[in-house]
Amino acid sequence: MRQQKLTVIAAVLLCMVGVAHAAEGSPEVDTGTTAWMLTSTALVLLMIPGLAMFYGGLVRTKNVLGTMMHSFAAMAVVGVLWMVCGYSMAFGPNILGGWFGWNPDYFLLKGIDTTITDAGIPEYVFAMFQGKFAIITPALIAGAFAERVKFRGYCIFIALWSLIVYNPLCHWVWASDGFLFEKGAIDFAGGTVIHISAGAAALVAAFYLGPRRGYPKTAMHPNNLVMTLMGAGLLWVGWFGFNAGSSVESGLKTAQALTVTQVAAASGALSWMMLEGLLHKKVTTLGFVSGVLAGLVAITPAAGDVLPWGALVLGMVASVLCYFAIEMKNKLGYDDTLDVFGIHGIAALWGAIGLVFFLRPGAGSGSFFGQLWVQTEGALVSLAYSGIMTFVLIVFVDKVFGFRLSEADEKAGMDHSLHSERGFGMLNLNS
Amino acid sequence: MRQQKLTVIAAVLLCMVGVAHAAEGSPEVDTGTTAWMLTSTALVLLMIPGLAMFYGGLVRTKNVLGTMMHSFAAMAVVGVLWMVCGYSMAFGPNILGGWFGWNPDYFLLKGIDTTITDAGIPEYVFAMFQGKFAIITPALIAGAFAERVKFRGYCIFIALWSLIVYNPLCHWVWASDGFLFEKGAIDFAGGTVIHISAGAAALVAAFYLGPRRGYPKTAMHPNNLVMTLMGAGLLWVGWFGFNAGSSVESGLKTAQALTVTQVAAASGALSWMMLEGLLHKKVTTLGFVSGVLAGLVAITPAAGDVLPWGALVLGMVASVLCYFAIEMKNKLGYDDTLDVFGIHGIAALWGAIGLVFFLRPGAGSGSFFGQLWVQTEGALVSLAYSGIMTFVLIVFVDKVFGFRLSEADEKAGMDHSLHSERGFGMLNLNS
Amino acid sequence: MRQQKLTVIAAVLLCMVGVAHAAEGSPEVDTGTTAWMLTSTALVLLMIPGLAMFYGGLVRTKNVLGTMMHSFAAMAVVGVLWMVCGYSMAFGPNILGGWFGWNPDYFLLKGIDTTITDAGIPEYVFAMFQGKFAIITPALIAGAFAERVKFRGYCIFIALWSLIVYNPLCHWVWASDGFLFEKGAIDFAGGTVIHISAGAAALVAAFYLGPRRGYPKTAMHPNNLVMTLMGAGLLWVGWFGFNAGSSVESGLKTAQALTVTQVAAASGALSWMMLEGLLHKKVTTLGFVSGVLAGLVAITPAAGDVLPWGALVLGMVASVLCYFAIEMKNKLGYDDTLDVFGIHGIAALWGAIGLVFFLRPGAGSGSFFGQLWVQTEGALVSLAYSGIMTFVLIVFVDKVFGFRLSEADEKAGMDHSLHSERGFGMLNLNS
Amino acid sequence: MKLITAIIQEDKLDEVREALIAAEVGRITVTRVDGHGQQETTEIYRGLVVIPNLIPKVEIKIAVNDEFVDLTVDTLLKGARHGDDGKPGDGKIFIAPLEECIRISTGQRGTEAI
Amino acid sequence: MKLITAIIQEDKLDEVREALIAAEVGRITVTRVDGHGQQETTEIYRGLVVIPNLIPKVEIKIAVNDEFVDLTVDTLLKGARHGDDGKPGDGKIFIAPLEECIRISTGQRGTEAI
Amino acid sequence: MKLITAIIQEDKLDEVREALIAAEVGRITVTRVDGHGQQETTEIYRGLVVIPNLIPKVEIKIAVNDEFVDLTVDTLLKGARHGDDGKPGDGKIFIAPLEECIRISTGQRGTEAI
Ligand SMILES: Nc1ncnc2c1ncn2[C@@H]1O[C@H](COP(=O)(O)OP(=O)(O)O)[C@@H](O)[C@H]1O
Ligand SMILES: Nc1ncnc2c1ncn2[C@@H]1O[C@H](COP(=O)(O)OP(=O)(O)O)[C@@H](O)[C@H]1O
Ligand SMILES: Nc1ncnc2c1ncn2[C@@H]1O[C@H](COP(=O)(O)OP(=O)(O)O)[C@@H](O)[C@H]1O
Repeated sequence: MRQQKLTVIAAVLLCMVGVAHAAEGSPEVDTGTTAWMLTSTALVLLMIPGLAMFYGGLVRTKNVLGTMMHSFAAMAVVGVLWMVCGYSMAFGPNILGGWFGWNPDYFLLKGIDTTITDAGIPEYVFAMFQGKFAIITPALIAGAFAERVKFRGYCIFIALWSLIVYNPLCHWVWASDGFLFEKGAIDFAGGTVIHISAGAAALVAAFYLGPRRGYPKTAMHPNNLVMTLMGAGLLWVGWFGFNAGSSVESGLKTAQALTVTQVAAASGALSWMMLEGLLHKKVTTLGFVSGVLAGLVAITPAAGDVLPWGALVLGMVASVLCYFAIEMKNKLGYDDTLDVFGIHGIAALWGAIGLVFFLRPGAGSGSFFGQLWVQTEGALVSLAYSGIMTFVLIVFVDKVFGFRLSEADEKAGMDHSLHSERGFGMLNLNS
Repeated sequence: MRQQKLTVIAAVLLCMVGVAHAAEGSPEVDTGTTAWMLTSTALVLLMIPGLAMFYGGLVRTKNVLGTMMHSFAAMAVVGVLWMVCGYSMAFGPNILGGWFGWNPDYFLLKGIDTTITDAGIPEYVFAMFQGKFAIITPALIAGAFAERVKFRGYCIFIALWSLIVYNPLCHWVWASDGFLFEKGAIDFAGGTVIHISAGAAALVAAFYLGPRRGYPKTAMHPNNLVMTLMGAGLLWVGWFGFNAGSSVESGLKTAQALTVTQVAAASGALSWMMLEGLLHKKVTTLGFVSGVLAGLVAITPAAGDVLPWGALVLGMVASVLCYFAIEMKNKLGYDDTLDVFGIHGIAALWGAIGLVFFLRPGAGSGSFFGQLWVQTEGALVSLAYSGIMTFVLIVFVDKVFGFRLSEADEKAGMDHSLHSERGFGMLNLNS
Repeated sequence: MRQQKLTVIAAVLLCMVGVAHAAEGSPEVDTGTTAWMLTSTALVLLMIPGLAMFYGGLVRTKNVLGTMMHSFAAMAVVGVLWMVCGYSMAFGPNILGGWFGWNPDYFLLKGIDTTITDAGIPEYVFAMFQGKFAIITPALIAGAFAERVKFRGYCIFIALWSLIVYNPLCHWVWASDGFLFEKGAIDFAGGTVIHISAGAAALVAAFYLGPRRGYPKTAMHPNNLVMTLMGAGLLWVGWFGFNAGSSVESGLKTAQALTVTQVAAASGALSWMMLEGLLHKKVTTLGFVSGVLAGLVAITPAAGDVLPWGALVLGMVASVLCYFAIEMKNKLGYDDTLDVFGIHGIAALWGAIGLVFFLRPGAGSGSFFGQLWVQTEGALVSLAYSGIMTFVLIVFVDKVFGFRLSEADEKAGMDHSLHSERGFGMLNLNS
Repeated sequence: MKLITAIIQEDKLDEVREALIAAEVGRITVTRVDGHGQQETTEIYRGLVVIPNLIPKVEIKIAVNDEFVDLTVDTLLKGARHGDDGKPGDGKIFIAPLEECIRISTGQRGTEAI
Repeated sequence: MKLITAIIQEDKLDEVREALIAAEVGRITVTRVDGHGQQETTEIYRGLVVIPNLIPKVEIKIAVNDEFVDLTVDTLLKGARHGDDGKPGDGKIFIAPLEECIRISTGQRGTEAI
Repeated sequence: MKLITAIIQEDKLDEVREALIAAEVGRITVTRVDGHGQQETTEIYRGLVVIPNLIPKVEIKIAVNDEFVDLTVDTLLKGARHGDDGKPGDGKIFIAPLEECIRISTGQRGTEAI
């Protein structure tokens, strides 16, 4: 099946794969597009501390630093890996039958020092922008097993996960010879690659690692909802880079993506607020920011291809679905601590499939059902591949290096037992 | 009276109103301008969490979440409203004798999917940038009645205020057929539209809703000045988008606006510091950030049209005026809790009128007194319209839905009584 | 000695010095470059609250506001000074035999209202971008004498330091007629000008002012490592503006700078993590962020001229050097409270000199040893000049205005004794 | 001399303070504590209902001379109740013996130092 | 009536609470404190070793009728120990006399109010 | 055995600790509290002067054997005073009877457990 509309990123990359640009005849830098892509890179980077704050505020006081370190560590571990080989695996030409890509020139980013892509930006910028996505995805998963894993095991896990799960998935969906890309799957800014895969990994991890000691009987209050709110604010801002930057241009598509991102975030929040207002007569701040996230995740795969009113509906419905998914989790009793599956997984599934209903005229392949099927297929591939591989990796890491924290360390808290520090020294009189 | 210098935004819009651009012959996208406007949109969005932190840090511990939610809720409520009809009301052509505008194409933003404005940016970007202003304005007002209003009433109030006060005002000043715009009023980035109107609304609300229980006898300490400082930092950064973005270009005017913004913020802070140093022999951090805000607000209407030394003076004087305005409030005894009028109202009045003394040669209409009068007129219109309509709306919301919190709920704190949450769980041993 | 590769900034400035551009024939604005430089200016500004949070979190509870004010005050004091005369001293043509520069047109920034530089950006933008560097440098020094200086003395000190140390150094290295610039010293984004000079000043200040009461016997715990982490996140994001903005373009050089910045930050963090893991079997969050900073500082002088694998090594080694430098400090027993020399000084020395090993082919002067010597010379000049002048200034300020806090005030804490405020009101029951 | 310790609800602190000041019992020490008694709480975290746990409370300590015990207790009782009949969770008052009281600034001891 | 005050390690709060509930001692007040006893701490700040200082602890206060003192103390002892033999730093229990106890909501006094 | 409770100014904690250690009174429990006594505070919030309210203080609890009471009190008095004559707000010391003291790790009781 061929389709007219390919995702923008891939179009940009078409020429990058295979042929190495000689200096002569290479495209000119477009300073405006470059400026926006640089900015987007910074904005997506801002999401990592944003996520650290969001997650960090939701756990118990004794685990605040350990939880924030899950996000930060991804910046170091995946940050280095991406530059060494991740970019090559994700955006090099197919090897091993298309499992992932490889381009020796991309190893250590050494062959792209002066490459300008057809989009008019230095390839470095594209590589760094994409690198931020690679960083944030494993950091998202960490919410599923917050408050109960070893730091060393975690670092090894995200390194392996990034190599074995993320890079291939990214290759399939966004590289021009990736098999899902070729089928015409729409995943503008990473609903499938990022949120569904993180959600699936989260679910598997939560089941394999088991609940926290005392869950769900003991109340575990957020230590700092104020920080969670701040983090949500930064996430919203950073998401503009995430989605609008995924247009790899600074023009109409970018503007469309930014607009629907803003609309879906607002409508997701409004929807969750109204739902809570109806059901509990109270609106919680955690509910509000959960709605923001649900809306943002849902619009992520769709950002380049739906109209504002579609974003309004996508966001609204996302919140409702996530709300009940979390209710369901509470009934089932597994401990996906910060609801990574309940929010990222569910909203991204909804967004990736639901976007078909709201496509801008002309977007997508010609046929509605064709597109619906391609979208579903992409989502299922991501769910299955990430789920299964995560299971393998987690068992491996757990058996070989140890993943789950010992009971004594869990009780003492990660900050003390893993990092020998305290998040809020001010609470005590010795600081 | 015709004048040479029209505000930049309006110039940009001239062609947008009335004639719908056909695809052919429409302006080219300027990627650089688009990049900066996208960035500005993100920066202004950053001001909302910034404001939440600024305000949130100043109230008592039991109200921190409730206060932050006032800012965040505006992102959801006004965020959705703006996309539905706000943009149309503000930037559509005059209807109802110019009370506000309307363009059916702007409803749900459905007719601007591919429009490029003469400034070389997709119209979506302009709409989103303006939308952030619409969001922040009601959020500012919330400081006046912090710690004592119902959440539901608040949401309804800002929705109505946005529709009935903000959109018309924005239309009058910034739409090319707005009556204040036609008179040549200078309001570069929203001194009149945003800060004066918010200040007037704040004053009316503070009087109508009455003081907090115990005010002014009981000491009410800020729960987190550290967060207030962080928030002030984000506001300063975001204000670069606010003011420099209001040039709707990425060039000389933008650079001028950014420069004077930086200068006025620094000089406002310096001036407040020195004043406190003189009067109290101590410099407070709250004073410092109040000075930053005073400087930033004062330069907002003037940012495109004054020289750096003018910004220096505008900022310095703004702090002095605000300082004594707050002293006055303390004497008068009404409870504008976070000094919305004392800072935003006063500094913006000063900026909107005072800018006439520091105009760049060639800026403004030919005559000094002519411009002075136009500025004063604009300020008075905003004061009066916002003041009166706010009064009507507040009475309406209070009578019909309830606005002021019950005494018991006020004592228990908004976080508990309205949101069933606690901002700083870490203070207690159950988290 | 002439060399081919001059630092980019200087190249940009070449035409600005001496000849005033007439309106006709002046370069066109490049909207893309301007957009990125505006963004960079905002990003570097974001580093100031970032630094305030980073430093603020590390001191004791009673000094949190006072410490944050050290960063914020620089925004007001140096912010105003830079606009009044700093830009002129730094980027005007040589006067007094090249001690610093002066251009009467730059006084109060009054003569550059419409100047466009050859880089295609309004000169205002360049002036503001550089102004942020001038602000952050003295703010960095404050870490050396945290928790024990008077606010008034501090303000006077940074004002003088900015005028007498920073502006001349900046002139020597970055102005086209600066003597280090003419020798071909590579200092892409301010390793020499900013971090080495701040490090040297810090060392001198720490020795002259003496340790805090009780140091090193009494444990002094960070009051809020959570905030330090947030601050580190903002610093990382802001550093993209710092380094990539220093290319004064929006193109290949910018992309190269951004890439190595990201790589060095990640590798610095990874290296510190692994070192701590090896030595203590625990990885601390403070160690992590120290590694981020070490990597970022080390890459600062090198950002435009090394390849990604060079950045990897620079960052890795920087963390190791800083780690042991701090160990050394602990043995020597002087109280450079927040390790300004140990991190900024050491990492910048390493970066400024070590970059010679990793230069991109073609970068730098022809000869390896020639460049090595020039780099060393630049570093030594900065160390010596900043060290000696800081000593003079600190003695002067201490004798004339008082710099060190009285013992009673130090015990009571800066927040109470200097600012009459409390950072975390929520800890007490009266807020 | 007695040491009166009252554990009250957070939202009653202001009222209790005002009542005590009106009764001319001005000296007081308060602490943030968490407690568990009869009171049942309903808490919601993304829809999950959790077992009652520690609830934030305020502890008030007042050292008084014997003749002031009744006045203080009565004032506390009045100020700390929710509604006229009180509600579970309104708190507890404990009275313990105090052997000595010393004002640090002057070194005064006993009843005059309280 | 007695007032039992126990200073325990932070990580033992949950276990102690669970043990007390199992022993049907449900009423409790806890506070965040810092203490210094035998326990030696090792703390690292960018590699610097510092002298032992105040260590974060949790203080538990339980007012009980006399016949419950032993049960409560035994439960505390069991719940608060690290390992079977205990470790330095596990804490202290203090028992002080209590003269009166009043339930604020009802005004009940004495043993029935505890 | 006695339980000595001292409410002191925040800025005196280090000095008091040092004095106690010098007097070989090493065991201690401290808590962040807020209090109101004689001390008048001046507070400024954007220029507004407010009535004196609760002031942050530090509470120190030391359980001692009877023979150590005087030493401890004297040390506290010396360490906690501002200037030689003391100032209002320097704080209060309360002494209450203690019936039993138990070291959790060993189960030791009484004077040897203190
Ligand atoms: N016996 C007790 N020992 C210690 N604290 C108690 C005791 N009884 C009550 N408290 C404290 O008083 C608070 C309020 O108790 P409340 O629920 O009103 O008491 P009751 O259950 O006796 O009616 C509790 O949260 C707890 O902190
Ligand atoms: N005599 C005492 N007075 C006050 N508090 C004490 C005393 N002894 C112990 N504590 C408190 O109990 C905590 C744990 O003490 P621990 O080190 O187990 O006691 P010990 O040194 O007697 O074995 C200490 O941190 C301190 O808070
Ligand atoms: N009678 C009392 N009951 C409880 N706390 C007291 C009492 N007297 C003093 N305090 C505590 O001691 C602190 C310091 O008191 P201070 O002002 O020095 O006492 P005084 O007013 O007796 O001179 C107060 O803030 C309060 O916390």
